Amino acid sequence: MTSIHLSQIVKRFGDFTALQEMDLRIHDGEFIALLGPSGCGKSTTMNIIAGMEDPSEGRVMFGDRDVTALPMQKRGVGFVFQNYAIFTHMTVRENLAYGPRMHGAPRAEIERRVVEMADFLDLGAILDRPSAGLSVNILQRLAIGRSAIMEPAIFLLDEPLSNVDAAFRAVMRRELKSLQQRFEQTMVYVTHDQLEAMTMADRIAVMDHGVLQQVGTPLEVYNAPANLFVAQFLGAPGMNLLPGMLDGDGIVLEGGGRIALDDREVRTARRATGRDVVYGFRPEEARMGEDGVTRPVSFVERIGARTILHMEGGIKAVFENDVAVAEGRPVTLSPNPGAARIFDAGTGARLEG
Amino acid sequence: MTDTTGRTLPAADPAAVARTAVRDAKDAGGGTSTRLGTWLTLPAQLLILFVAVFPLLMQLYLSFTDWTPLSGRNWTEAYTLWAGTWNYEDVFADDRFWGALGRTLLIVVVAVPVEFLLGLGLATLFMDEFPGKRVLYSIMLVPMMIVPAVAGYMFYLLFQSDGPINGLLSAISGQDVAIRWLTDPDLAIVAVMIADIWQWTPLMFLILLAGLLGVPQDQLKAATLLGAGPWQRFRTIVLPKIKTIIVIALAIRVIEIFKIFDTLFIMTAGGPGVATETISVFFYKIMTLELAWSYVAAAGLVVLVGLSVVAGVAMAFLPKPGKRA
Amino acid sequence: MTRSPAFHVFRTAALLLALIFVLIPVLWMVSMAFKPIQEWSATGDLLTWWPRDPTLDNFRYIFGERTSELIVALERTAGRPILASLLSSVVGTAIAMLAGTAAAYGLSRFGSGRNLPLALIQLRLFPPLAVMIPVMVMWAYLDLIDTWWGLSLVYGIVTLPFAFWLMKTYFDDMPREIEEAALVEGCSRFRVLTRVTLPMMRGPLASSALLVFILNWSDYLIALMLTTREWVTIPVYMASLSSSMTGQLYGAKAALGLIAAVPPVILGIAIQKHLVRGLTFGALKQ
Amino acid sequence: MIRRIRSTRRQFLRQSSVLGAGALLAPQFIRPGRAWAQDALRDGAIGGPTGFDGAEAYQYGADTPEGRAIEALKAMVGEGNAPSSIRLALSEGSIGQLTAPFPEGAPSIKDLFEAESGITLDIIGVPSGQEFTKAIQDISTNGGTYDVYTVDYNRLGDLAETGGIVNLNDFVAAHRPEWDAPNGYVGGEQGVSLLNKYRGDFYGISLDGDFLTWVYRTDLFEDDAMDTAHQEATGRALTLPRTYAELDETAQFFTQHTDGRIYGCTDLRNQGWGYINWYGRYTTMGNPNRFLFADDGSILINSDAGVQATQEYVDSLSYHAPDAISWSWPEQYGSMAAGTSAMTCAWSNMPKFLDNPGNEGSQVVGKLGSWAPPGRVVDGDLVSRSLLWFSLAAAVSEQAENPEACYLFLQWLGGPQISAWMVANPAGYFDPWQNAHLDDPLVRQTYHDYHVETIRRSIERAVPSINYPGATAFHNALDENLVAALTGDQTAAEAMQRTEREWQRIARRIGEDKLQEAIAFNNGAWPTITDPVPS
Repeated sequence: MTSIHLSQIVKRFGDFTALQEMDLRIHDGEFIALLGPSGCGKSTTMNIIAGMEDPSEGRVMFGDRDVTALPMQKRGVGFVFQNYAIFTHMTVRENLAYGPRMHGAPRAEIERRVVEMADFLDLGAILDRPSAGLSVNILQRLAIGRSAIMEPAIFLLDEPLSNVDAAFRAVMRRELKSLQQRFEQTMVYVTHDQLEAMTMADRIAVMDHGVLQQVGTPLEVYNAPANLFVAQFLGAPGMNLLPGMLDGDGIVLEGGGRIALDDREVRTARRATGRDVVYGFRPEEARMGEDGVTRPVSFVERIGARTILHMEGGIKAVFENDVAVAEGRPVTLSPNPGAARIFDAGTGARLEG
Repeated sequence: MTDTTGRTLPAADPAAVARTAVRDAKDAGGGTSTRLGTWLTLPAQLLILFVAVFPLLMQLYLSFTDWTPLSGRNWTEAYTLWAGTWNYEDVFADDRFWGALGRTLLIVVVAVPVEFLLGLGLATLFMDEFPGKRVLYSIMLVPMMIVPAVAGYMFYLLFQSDGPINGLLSAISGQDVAIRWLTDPDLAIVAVMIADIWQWTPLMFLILLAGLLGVPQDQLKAATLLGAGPWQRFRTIVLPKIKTIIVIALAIRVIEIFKIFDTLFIMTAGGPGVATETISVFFYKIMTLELAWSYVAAAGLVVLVGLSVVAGVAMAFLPKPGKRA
Repeated sequence: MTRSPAFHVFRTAALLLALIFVLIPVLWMVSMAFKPIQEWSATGDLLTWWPRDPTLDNFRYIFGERTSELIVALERTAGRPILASLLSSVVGTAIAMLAGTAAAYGLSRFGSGRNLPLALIQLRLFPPLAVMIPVMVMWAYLDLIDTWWGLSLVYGIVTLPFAFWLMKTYFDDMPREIEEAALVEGCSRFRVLTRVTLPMMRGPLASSALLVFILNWSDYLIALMLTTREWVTIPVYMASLSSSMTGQLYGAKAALGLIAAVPPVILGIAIQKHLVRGLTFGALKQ
Repeated sequence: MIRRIRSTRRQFLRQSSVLGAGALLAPQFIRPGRAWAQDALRDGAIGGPTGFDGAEAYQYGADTPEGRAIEALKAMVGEGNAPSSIRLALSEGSIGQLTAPFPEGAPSIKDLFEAESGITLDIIGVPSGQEFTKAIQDISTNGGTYDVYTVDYNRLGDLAETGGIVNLNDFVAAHRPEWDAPNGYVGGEQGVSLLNKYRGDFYGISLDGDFLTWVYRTDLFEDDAMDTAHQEATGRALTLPRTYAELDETAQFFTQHTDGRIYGCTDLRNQGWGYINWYGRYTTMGNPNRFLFADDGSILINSDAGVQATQEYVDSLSYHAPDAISWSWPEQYGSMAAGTSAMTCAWSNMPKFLDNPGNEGSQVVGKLGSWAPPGRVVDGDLVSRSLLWFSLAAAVSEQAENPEACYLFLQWLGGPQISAWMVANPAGYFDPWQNAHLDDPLVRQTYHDYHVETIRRSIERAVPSINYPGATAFHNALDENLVAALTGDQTAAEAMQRTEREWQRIARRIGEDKLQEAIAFNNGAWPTITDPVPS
């Protein structure tokens, strides 16, 4: 177990800057998810931790050790690849034994560790099966086991579920989380799927365009997004964001209408650098009411347990039960008290009171 | 690489279902596909029949006779010179044949591994990015494009004892180098091998590069992270992955070395003495100088049978038809 | 991945050595092609890597000009052999590729012709010299000696194994789903082959064809045996470039060799991007 | 040491191209004359070249071999029996000899023949060294590509055995080529038999006379200081070697005395040619001859005589250039031209090329001499032998549309006057083989008087190389084993043993009966002339 500190990491590929001054601390035994759309720099970050890429600037610390110049094979990290990178020409046993074998462990010890790991991961029955053609959940376990057998201080997982059928992901997620809890290792998990991040991670690091946007627990980043990007990226659907102009104790919305703010909110909004702000609220934190945002309904999505209203201007609302609305007719949404998040339209940052 | 996932989950592979359905439908529909298959393979079958089966039978026939052009008879009357297994007995008792075979094998066991290692080394270097890679890649393939006959003349000139190679060696060593490349029996075969290595390493390089490019990078990285050094990675990951392609590349070269002729003949004509006489040169000499054609027919069949065994072994390493992964 | 400076030095050195090894004979050929007759067999100080007195005489000579007092002008110029080589190699390649591709497809998709893989390997195994006797007899009987079509036919057959094996591995590799999708939509098998499969196989076809072409283009023995005059190919013609006065006409041979390298090089450049992927022989399915 | 040898070799090679320049320079006394015209024939002549001074010597009357041939052809053309063309296979390098006009103003041989006979001469080039292969191919596949094959004379036997070439006896009887006339082949009937006959029948028409002759440097042999040194070294005056023992001794002397600046003797030792010297050493092991095969077909070389000849042959490499095994004639001629050889054994054209004021590259103009081949004393006589080696001869294909027309063309080409004209043409390597050539002023001038006499003596003492079926195979086996002995891969005894073994195998394939008859004929053509032992 080890903590990781990425200190002022910059990574450039030619003219392209993949990472900008990234600073991130990952605690001992923490399961952290690097979350972001593709191309946001999360894989680069992971590769830098693993040592597959060298940072252009900055340092990588494992605990107190500076490992920036340490080649990947010496960093002692376990890495689970997107496609698991199982050695398809070997059996399950040979895959598990690979690490200890490369480190020259005695045969008996290898055998003992392999059996131990296989029992732990419930792979005992298929130890001598060729690894090509195994089902994905077994491949995932095998991939983890193959790394875990080396007892790495850090585990890195690169979108391991992206090739898995949607129906199967829940199973895999559960399995992965329970594995992590049993291993108690520091895990860095790269994903573009917020559901994976929210359900498994202790903390989420949201990234976009090579910039670390926010780090926090799943609820923190969900409830208190640091900026417009995080607000929109997290949640399904994402937060409603309405640009407008601060006008006394309310906000005049661009698309029409005015929203009244309470005192605290007004104080918060006044911190904005100009008068342009963005008013945001979660689709699930609103009810139909008198005051608020009025827009015509473009269509209604009824998915059994929940009903999603899609309104013009990209505004959405989620209700726990069915609501009687007709498409094309205007509806007024009133955000719940305290649900409002106000962002500075100029900087994109959320304003806090 | 990605196709391993999901394959065992039937529901995840609707294409497989469709495939089976289509195949069943087509086969049930009067075997049109089989008929098309027969038509498609027909030209190749005819060509084989035309220029392989017939000559082979004729060859077999001649090999049991003592026919030569000197007999003054048409080959169809060769049976009048029936010799039974005489030619075969001769082949097995002929030092020169075995000597030529031995030299051919010597070239195989020396030149082919060198070509393989050079090709593999080069291909490994070409897996990395470096400046000038594309240009260098094209240049590396040039020897394949040179007609072997002209390569033979150039090597003949290069290897003269007062020729450019010795000149170059003199310049490097500062001494007067006068190695008798082509007139010293031991060196002549080395010179011949160098020419072969020059001409054919590019093909080896090309095939092995194709093989290396197909090795999944993730598995290599995974191996590295698990502590495998370069050599261990090569041995445990790369080698097993490109095993088949190596077998094919080696088999191609071994087969082609049994035909090595143009370059070698122009450089040394099999000499000095018989120091560089390979099986092809031996056949050529027997055929054009001794005119013992029925003997060549028998010896050719012996070589063919021997090589067929080798090829059979090599084919055992190849993926079986229809079986995937 | 990080590479140490020592590795860079090693790589540069290794590539440089390879470059030198590859280029020496090529350079010598190019240089020889532009050397005047006096420099052909020069030695010692007169032996230079670049012609001291470069000339186009060797090229003019092989196209029929009298360029030196020492050698009589050629009766037969290189033009005809170049044509013969082009014609027989191209047609031979076409035969091998057509028959090979069709057979490979037939075997890969319908399992027809299960004898072909081994039969074709054996065909390639056969020492050409040993089999030339029957072929010569047959060709003479069929009046195919010294014809471009007769030579093309033999070329097509001896390189058929290469075409077949290469194409078979591509077909084995190619996902059937695409073809089957087209079949479901009601295309006939043949249409699928010509409209769907072959267009997808453009790269493999090109790289296989190049390899086959190079093999045909390089041939010396077969042409030596099967041509006499009208359709003598470049390598055979090259062997005849000697004179009673000066022995082998190395400069003329080199000039012809340089010309002979042009078609494969052009083809090679044209399909360079397919070349590497084209040679996996289907061995990388894992 | 190495540097010195390399520098001399460099000189040779520089010479080797200059040698060609000399070869093409027309002898200085030939001046361009009138343009070629058929009406310019001398009185009584019905054909022949015109258009240069001295052309009359090559014009022929009606009752000459050429005249009869051309008249018969014309008659054939008149009757409509003649082929429209005759297809002649000829080594690529020597086509020029028939197609290049010589001297200036003259027609080419091809043009002359076509003009006189009305038949097209279609010359098909064959790569050098492929002449025989191409002929065999054409015969065994019934290819019918050529009407006339041109091959080394000693392969006529092979061709005859295939049944692919025409027995010319009837044509010879009908058209009387008069090859054994006084101005005909040197050696008369025996010469004709050697060159044109196989097993007593006519199968070929010789176009060449490749008799090996010995050439030396007169300035070195007449040098008093050399003589003194030679006496000191050998106890013998410096004279032309009459025996191989003397040859080796004197050659060794030159190489050692000059510290390798001048090689004692530079006869060829490379593959394909080297065994010429071995032949000379071996055949003189008996009186009058030492045969390769006995008349009963048994092999004689694996014997003390064979091993001794081989051992001498290997030992004598010590006075040769270090690279001698790879030296071919360009290096050999070049070395002589550069003045770095004291003696050599070459084709009869060497003085023509090197003792030629027109050859600016030659250091030895006016310094060459030649002498009859060395030999050895056996049973009180000096036996010395030259060798007929290579020498192109033409044969008519069985597949020819009109074999007689082909024969007539060859009778014309090989007739004394036309062939003398051809031999005088320096564009090729056809050397004299008829008295008519040796007596021809033009030939005598180019070949030099001193050398013409040597040629005559050499021809008289020339043994045929193997010319029975399997000739090529026999020679090849001998050649390879001798080279292996030279390179030290095997001992002289082993070389003879292996050669015998391979010869036995070849003989069995060819058929011992057939072979025995041919051997007997070949042995019968060997010269019996011996010389008195020098005092």
